[in-house]
Amino acid sequence: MSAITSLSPEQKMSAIRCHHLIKRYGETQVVHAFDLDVADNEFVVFLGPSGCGKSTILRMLAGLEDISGGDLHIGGQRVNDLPPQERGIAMVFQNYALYPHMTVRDNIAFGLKRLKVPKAEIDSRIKEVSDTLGLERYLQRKPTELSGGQQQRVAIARAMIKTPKVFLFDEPLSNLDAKLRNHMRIEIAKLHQTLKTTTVYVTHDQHEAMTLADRIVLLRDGRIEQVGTPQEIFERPRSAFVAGFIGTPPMNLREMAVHGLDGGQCELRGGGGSVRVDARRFALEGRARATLGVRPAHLHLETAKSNGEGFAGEVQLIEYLGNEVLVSVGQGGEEIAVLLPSAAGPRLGEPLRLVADAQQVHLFDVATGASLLRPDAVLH
Amino acid sequence: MRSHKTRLPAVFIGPGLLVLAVLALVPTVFAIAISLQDRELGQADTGWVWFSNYVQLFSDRRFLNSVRVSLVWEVLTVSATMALAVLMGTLMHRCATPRWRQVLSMLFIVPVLLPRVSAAFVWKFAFHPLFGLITWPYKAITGEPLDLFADPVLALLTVAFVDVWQWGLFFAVIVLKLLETLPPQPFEAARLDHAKTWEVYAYVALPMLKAPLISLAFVKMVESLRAFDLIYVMTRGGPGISTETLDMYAFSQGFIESGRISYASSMAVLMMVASTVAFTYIWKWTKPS
Amino acid sequence: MPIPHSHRLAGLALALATLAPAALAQVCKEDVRVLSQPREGLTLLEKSKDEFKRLSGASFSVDNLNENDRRAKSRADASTVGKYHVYYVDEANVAQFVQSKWIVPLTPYYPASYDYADFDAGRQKVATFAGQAWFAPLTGGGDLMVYRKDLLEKAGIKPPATLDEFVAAVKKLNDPANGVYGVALRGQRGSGANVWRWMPFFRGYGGQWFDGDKPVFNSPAAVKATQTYLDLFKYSAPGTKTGGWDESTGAFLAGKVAILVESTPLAGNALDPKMSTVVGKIAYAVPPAPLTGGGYGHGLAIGARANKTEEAKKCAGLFIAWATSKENEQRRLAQGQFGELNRTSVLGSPEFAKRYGADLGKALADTGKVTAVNFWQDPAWPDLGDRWGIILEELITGSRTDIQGGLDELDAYAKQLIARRKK
Amino acid sequence: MKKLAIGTLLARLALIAAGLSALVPVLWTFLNSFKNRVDIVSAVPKFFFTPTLDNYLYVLNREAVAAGLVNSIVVAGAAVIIGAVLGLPAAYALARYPLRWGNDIQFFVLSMRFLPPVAVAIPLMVIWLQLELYDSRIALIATYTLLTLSTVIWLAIPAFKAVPKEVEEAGRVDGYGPYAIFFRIALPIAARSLVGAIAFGFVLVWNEFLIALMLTTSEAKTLPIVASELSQLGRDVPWGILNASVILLSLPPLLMVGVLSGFLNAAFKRKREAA
Repeated sequence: MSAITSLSPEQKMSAIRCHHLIKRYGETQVVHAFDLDVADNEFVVFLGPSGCGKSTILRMLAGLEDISGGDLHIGGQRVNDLPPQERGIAMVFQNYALYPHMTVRDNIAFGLKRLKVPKAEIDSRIKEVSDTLGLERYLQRKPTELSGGQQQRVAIARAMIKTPKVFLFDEPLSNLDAKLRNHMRIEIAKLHQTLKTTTVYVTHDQHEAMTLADRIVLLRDGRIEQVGTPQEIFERPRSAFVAGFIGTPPMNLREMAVHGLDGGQCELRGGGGSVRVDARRFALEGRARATLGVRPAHLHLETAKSNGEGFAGEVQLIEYLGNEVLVSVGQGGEEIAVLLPSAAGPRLGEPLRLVADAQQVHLFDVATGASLLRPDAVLH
Repeated sequence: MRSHKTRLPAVFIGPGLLVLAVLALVPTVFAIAISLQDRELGQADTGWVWFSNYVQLFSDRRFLNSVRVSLVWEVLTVSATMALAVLMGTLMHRCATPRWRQVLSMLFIVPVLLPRVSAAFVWKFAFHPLFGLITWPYKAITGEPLDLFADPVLALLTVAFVDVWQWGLFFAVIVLKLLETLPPQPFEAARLDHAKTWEVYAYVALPMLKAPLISLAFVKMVESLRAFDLIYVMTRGGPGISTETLDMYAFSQGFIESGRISYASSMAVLMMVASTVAFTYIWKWTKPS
Repeated sequence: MPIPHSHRLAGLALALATLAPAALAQVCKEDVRVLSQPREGLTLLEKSKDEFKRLSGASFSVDNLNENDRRAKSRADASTVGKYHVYYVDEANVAQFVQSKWIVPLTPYYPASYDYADFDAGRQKVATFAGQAWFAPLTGGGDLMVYRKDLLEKAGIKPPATLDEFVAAVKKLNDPANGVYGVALRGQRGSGANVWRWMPFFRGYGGQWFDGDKPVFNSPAAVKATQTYLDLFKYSAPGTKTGGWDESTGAFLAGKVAILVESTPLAGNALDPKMSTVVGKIAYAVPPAPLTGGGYGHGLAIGARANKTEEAKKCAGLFIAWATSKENEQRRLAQGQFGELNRTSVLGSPEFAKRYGADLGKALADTGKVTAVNFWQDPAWPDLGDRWGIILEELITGSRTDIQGGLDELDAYAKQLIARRKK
Repeated sequence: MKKLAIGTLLARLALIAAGLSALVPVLWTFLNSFKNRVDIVSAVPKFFFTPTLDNYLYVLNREAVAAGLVNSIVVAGAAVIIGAVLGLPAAYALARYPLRWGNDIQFFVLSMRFLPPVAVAIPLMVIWLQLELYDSRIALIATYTLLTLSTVIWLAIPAFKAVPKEVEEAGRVDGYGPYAIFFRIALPIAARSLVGAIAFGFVLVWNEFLIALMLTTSEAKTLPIVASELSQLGRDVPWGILNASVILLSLPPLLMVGVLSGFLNAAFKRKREAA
């Protein structure tokens, strides 16, 4: 965030500040005191399961939803009561929202015409934008004659041409097939590198979020669960929810009993398994139980030196992923997933014993789900 | 959803709603007022007679008959229309290629678009005892002309036939389109369960379309109120009063036989109240949301 | 209304172009609108539109409706906006139109040169109400019994002179297997349809409609008349149960009926080879006793509301006079429109005798003696007659069987009518 | 397998019969409209005859028919235009803006259709008489506006709902106000369905009979009234002329078969995609 100091004052005008934003529909409150600062040039991704309020907040930024409470500033100006066109934003919608009755050219020019931009300038800007996005050949076509990817490019062109202070993307890639989605994602990333326009991007796809975002805002039920760089979110999830939401295959979460051991160690036991952790890393004082979180990649097969700890069970299910296999190991109804090299070749029904990498485990409060990791704990 | 309070809804809905309300409510109020008077066409002096018209109605044999005929007409045309629509729609869905569906759909819309006056005339002529295309084979075989309009029961059935012809075929197209909106999986699943074709439709497809089919029946109930044009052109309520529906009798009383518009209006008011209450109830009942 | 307007201009242009009858051409300011029922004579008139235009300065247009509808529509129009300058009225509704002031007396606006007195006396009588003439007749007359000479001879039957003989003859001549029916009656509802043919039975058996304000038609005579009428329907040609004049006479003209009693124009039609397949096989006589002849007369009257000014009334009067003029009747005679001849000068002309022979003349003269006013001469007659028409239609088509019950119902209805009038 | 084939065959025969039933009476009327009276009034139906245009010439030259045609065009046209001008914006607002009384207004609009025409026509007759507008085109246009307006609103609501909301929002982000969005985005996008809705309104009014019968006597008579008057002529029914006028009357609605069948397809395609 210190990077912004090198930018010119004009560009600095495009920071977003949300202070205690609230959205209510009648009696039900769907966004609870949302606080966020988005720096100039930053690419922020709102991530969360459906219904978490991410699109609502985006639409509040755009001016498409009323703001029920709090303040919204864009570029230093309070914009709560400004209509969309006066907020200096441009938006790309999930289903492109192209004007079906207009040609691609007219779609792109529609906003500029409203601003009474001279025709010559409109033409030159269309040329510029369509060059950038490779749309020259399609300018005279109707949107229905284009493929999904091309339509999405038109939608981006329509947003770009207005040279907005802020780009808003509302799940722009979710209507595309997997291959095209990858391709467009990379294009959006490149575009941001070139234009450096402040961007807020909404998605439910963690892969998009991780790859595109400078910072991720993880939302749940209208509240911020965690804000941070992708790495922070992945490595230091602030809650069991974040930990479970981020990362594929998902983290194993299991409630266990806490037993203090000598030498600053703790042992967590439960469901026929146990793991030893460094008690100094976690705020475990006075706790009898905690939720253990361990990613499948951070489990390995028992070796000679792993003094009795670990999870025993039989192989219940094997999912082949290529280089690796995801193996469900279970005992007494509880299962734990582990990524193993394909070469290890586990077989169904085979008894295994898994040991967690003690440096990589997470512990959460059983009731609140809050992480018990001490802030100063070092990660590997 | 709109961030800025716009007056658009008021500006857009206001005038239309105002016009509708004036055009609907003023006549309604007038209809009630007139029904409480003793207005006759061409007679300047009118006075209030309050409910005497209504009292008279219930001892008027023709009024009671017309209520009966109207009810028979509703039940007959609605059920026959729905039966024809479901049958033809299903047959098209099952047995016709897409191209034939297209052709038949076009053809089946023709009758409903015909002005009812035209439809009535076209069939009246087709059923003409001497020159009719339909009655001709009967005449050629038996040597006797077939006069459908002379028999009280046949006359009603014949007029109802024309109504069902107009609406049943049109609804068949809608049933077809509805069937086409259904996902194919249940059909395939039922077939894998060794269901016969008709069973697939009777137990799988049509139950899935229950809601739209009820809506269709509702539309037909409302439209069946407009029997007047057909009856006016084809039978004038005859023979006797066997096809005299409420609107036909009200019109007769107001215009053909006597100019008793107050008396006619009292019938119209009863009809309006009955249909509004009945349809509102049915509507709310079929659309619980 | 762009059409009359353009015609007006056309009429004006024509008047200017011809200039000669300029004095007369000013009579009409706008086209004369006529509400009528189909009459061959009026259709023929349309061919002479130019003649009327020269005469009056305007044209005319005729809206035609069948008899029942014409009555309903003319009453609806006259009682509301009154847009028609000329109404077609008949014996049954002239009283209603006069009393409601929907028409004005004809004589002041009927140019003397057209000679109203030339019309048949019987028809003048029908056109007169409350001492004044209201319409100029287009058609009228009484009843004739028309029969197939050939069929009666073959069966060895004398032309029936009494109703009993008539019924017997009908039964005997009925031979559906060979496509011949005994009789043709009218079943279609309407005071001028089934009721019209039923009334001679009713009045013949001595029935009366009213005694002062008291309905008295609910009598044994009415029951007997109805019973006889229904019995005869068993031998009536197909299609007549819901048919009127057209179906009934049509069946006769097509050779499917042996004998019937109908309005006098049938005689002329039966002689017209364009319409009739039985030319040369028929004869006429007076209706069998005690049937009375149904005296009737239809004609054109001046609408009160549409003709607001004296000038307009004069224009309408001129149209009526022209339409019923001697010249136009002669044209009708030349076309064989027997039923639409009303002037003594035409009926007595050598051309008429030459065309229709002496038989018909004699039969018409004889039947004149039994012609009577069968209906109730009252403004409420159409209302009452139509009500009875419906009940009669029900009886004929079998949807009700109780004659006395039907008459009782009519009686109750008549009392309501009287009560409403007194109010 | 064989049984199934017979069943299919029978079903197809039934469909063909139904299809013919829709067409043949109309075609027969069409044929008859080119016949001389002798060819119509024949004991055995005639398929081959010498065609004549006399019936059409007569009908088109007949003042009543020409006047009826003009009246029908003016009255139906004006009522449809008024219905569309007032109805389309109202439908749009009802479709797009959540209103407290929205559902009640929609039901009120629908309930217009529950009113029996007689119940509307009798009082209106009295009203127009008192206003001295009885038997005028204006009175008929005003009355028919009730029909067209409610029909257009009712059918246009789903058409506007089918316009993707995001497209309108894109318009807002592009800087357009609510009115501009209606005229420049919603209206053109929904145009195809709206044409269908308007066409329905037109057919409804063009075919309307009872109200016209009661509210006109001569000057404002519409074509259905003129045609029915011709059809009721008892004496020497001019069958050929009558057939010709029925065809003339039916032609405009039949020309809309294509439009309306397209409207149906669009309406149900939406449903299918939504499902």
